[in-house]
Amino acid sequence: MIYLQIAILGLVVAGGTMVALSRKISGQPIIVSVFGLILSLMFMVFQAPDVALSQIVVGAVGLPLMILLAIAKLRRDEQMLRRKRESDSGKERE
Amino acid sequence: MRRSWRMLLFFAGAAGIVCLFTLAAEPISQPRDVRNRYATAIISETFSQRNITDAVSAVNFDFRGFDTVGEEFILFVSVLGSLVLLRMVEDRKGKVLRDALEPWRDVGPSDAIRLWILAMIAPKVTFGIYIVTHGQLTPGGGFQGGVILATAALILYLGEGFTVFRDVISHPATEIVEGAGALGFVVIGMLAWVWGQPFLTNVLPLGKAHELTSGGTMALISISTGLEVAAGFILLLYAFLQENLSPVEET
Amino acid sequence: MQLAPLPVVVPLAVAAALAIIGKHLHRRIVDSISIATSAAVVIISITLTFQSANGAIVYWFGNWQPLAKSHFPIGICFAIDPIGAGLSSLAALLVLAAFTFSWSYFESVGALYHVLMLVFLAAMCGLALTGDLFNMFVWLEVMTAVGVALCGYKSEQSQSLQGALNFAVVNTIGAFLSLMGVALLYGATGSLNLAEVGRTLAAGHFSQGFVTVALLLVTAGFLVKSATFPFHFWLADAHAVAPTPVCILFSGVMVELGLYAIGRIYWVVFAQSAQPAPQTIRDVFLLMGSLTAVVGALYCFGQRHLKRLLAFSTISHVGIMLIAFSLLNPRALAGMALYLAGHGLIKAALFIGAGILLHRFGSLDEYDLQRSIAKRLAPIGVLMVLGAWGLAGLPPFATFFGEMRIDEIGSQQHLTWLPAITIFAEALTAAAVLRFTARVFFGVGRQGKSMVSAGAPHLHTDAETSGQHSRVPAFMWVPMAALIIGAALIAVPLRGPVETAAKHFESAPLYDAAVLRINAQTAAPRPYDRPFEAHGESEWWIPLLVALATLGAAAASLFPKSPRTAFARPIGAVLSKTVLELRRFQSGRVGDYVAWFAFGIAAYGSLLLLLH
Amino acid sequence: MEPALSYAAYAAAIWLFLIGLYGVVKSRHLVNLCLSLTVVQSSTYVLLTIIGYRPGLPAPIFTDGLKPGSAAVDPIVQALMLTDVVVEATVVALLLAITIKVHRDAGTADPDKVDMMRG
Repeated sequence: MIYLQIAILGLVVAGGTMVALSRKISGQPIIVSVFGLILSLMFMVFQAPDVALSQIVVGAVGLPLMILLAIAKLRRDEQMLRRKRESDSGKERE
Repeated sequence: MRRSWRMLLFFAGAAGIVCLFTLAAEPISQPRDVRNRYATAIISETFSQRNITDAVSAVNFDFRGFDTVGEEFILFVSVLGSLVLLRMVEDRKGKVLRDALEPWRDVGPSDAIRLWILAMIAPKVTFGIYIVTHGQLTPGGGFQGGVILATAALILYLGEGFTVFRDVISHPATEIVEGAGALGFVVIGMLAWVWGQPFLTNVLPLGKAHELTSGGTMALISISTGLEVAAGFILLLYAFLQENLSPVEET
Repeated sequence: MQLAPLPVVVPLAVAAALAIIGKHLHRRIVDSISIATSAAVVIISITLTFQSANGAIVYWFGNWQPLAKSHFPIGICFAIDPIGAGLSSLAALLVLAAFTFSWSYFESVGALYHVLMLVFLAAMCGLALTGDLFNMFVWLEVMTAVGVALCGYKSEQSQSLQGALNFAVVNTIGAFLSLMGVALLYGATGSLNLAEVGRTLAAGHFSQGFVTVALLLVTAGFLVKSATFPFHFWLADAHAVAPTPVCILFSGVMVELGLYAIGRIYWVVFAQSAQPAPQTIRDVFLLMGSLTAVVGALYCFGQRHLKRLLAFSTISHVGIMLIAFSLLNPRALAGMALYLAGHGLIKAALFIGAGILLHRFGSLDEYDLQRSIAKRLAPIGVLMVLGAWGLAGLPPFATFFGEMRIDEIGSQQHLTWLPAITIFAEALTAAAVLRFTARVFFGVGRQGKSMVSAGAPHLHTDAETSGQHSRVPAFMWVPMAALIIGAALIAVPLRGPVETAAKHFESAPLYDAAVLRINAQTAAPRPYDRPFEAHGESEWWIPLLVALATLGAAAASLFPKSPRTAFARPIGAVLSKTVLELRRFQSGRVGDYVAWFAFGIAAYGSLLLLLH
Repeated sequence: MEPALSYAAYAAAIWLFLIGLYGVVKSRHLVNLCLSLTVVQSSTYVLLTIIGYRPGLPAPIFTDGLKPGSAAVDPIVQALMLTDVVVEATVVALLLAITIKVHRDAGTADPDKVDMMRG
């Protein structure tokens, strides 16, 4: 049991480090949901099934979904801005 | 401030924080017996006084129910704040909107897939309701069950797209449910006043252990929390989805 | 039925109800309900203040009394003493003022604004009244969430929400560190009740290192909330985006609640164990307070945007109050309470003044407004001058009586340099307000920029009301005048009671006895030594010097070229240089702020551990 | 072995707190920043979990097989975390909403480029 617990703590550390250090935005939702899954595993092996359930529904589903939607929105805004900038510079040239 | 300076400042601080935590390891390195007091007291009171089996739910909805009131209102205001920011307050009716994220945009889901997805909704809702109502018996309760209920709405979106999602989950109604969930908790707390007891006192019959009706007001609080959480997450989903709509370009 | 839970329960219930039906009600009905609710909370809180003067009121939620045999608390309680209840009265009063002010304000809002403000009120009262460590953390988090939501309120018009984001991130990180401190204390003592944790710590022979670090960690979130140097950066940014009524609450009472929580936690949980040594606490918090007061004042003087100017003045005054706390003396604490009450009322009035300017002229910029014709608002200008007078800690305002007590105890503890700090902070902040008022409301002073304001951000503030307004509605100026008058009137009647209340506040045995129903004698396992107690001489010359310095600084910045202000020119040059250097640190970048946070925690932690 | 687990978890908590802070300090995108904040928060979970954990004891749910009132893992810290997990998700949602808004107004989501508040 204890080896399993230490191994999962290691996974938590690795997962958290990945989330904090990853720079690529598009991969974020997946990393976050994996991290959420690891956290809920941790709660499971430390005898906290209530928290594990809470973490799995929020961390592995709810939160990544909102991140996904937010990123999609940011990307669309980005495109819109770029298009606007291009049309602005096009006008200036004229 | 230059970034290199910032990092220097941060690393100095981080090194200091590591030292501080090392010095504060006493509860970890030499745990004392006093640390068990609260847990022991709660575990024995849970049964002698409340007839329920999940001690965590007992702490959440009874012993420390007042904390949960506060936590629930954090959720409440965060959801309201997000709605304000994402301009959900405004009425956007009348505009023809196109879902930019439309799942199955090009092909359209086959009927088999749609059926399959929709068939998942009923069990999901049942499961959510089960988790909400069995909080005092098994792991679960309003918080977890509420999120599960909200994911049922997500499945609806995946299967049928935003328009159906919007029609089924009417935004004003969901907002009312959210407010009702928050109000419900407070009102159940006030119920104790009728019996001349302090706020949040568990005044209803406690029922028998291992039964759904055990725990008195706990089940009611769990349900109202479940409503609040489910409605809150659905509203967030709604708001973030709506951000990804764009007016149909006229051609 | 007891009144104790009502300051939290009533606003929460009304807020939730308004969230449901508010949309269908007329705006004026929603306004009236909100005003009535906050007025009710004012009355309840004041009643509680009087009731608790005879002994702390303890209210156990869910009727979970401490266990009969061991007196071990298993529920959450409100432990209400006059200081806590007084602070909750102040919070409710300012919410009432904010609601009254927004009667003719925010013309296009639904009920959401009212809902958020009422939850804010409940959270502030909860923090002021609670006797539970984790419950404190919960209300701290509610305050952050609702504060951020309110910052984003005018998001339709505001140009940048960067301020709200900085606010959220820095405060949340602080709260997490507090939570870690709570977790460690819980692991060590097995309780979350303030009184029980304090008793166990005092009896338990815990290592000095652990107790010291636990103190720092638990208070970290509150140090951030109270905008102590170097955790203060977020405050000015948040004020710049927050609507005026929200600024009233941020500056008038939210920041001060952070200080209150630090005081409460220190006196109930840590003072009895005498670890860290009171001397160490005094030195470190004195340093914190002095740095905060000086830095805040410098930034304040160098602003041209009124809300930002007032925000930095709040930081500076928080420093003075932190100095008062650090003296660890009931009389100084009484001074702090008076100062806090006076400052809260005056700062709220000044923010209403800012709101009036914004309502009339759509700007808060000193030089933009100078060109317009704010002169017609002379009565408001007079109120602003009175407010500056109060900020300077001059009679008859409550700040004066507070300041006198602080300086008196300071001189008794042979801190001869302390008046220099308070005079500097008060004179500079008051002079900044005076300078702004003279230039904008009375058209005094040279056109064009003064030296110190060089490089100050020229922020565009969006109008909070729509349309042209040719007059100031009574809903705006009446609360402003009432707050200023109140800040003067409360001083004399409060002087006596607040001293008794402060003595009780600093007595952990009394608190423990009330909460845990134990005998006061057995409550203190160790003799409780109250450090540094006696009465000293009044320092009557300090207010005089503050007044002179205020007038001098304001005149020198208004008429930089006049020969009569030549005396101030070298000082002015040094000041502007310092302000210019300091500006680099207020970068508006959240990464910098978090780096400062880490550094500040580490620095104060090492000081607490190394100074003996 | 028992202390080893506690120390490991404590070290993990400190590491997560600091790496999360590092992520916030270093971040060049507001979404990264919000997510680093969740890492900081997970450090409090690890700490609370280990503080409430009692090796060898079962979870505090006394359905079948477990005698009511017998010793179990600390239920209080679990209750504190349970609500926090759900609630903080909505706080992150609020931050993401602000991110969207900041990005729309400032045209960038790099926290170091949106600095209208200097001085």
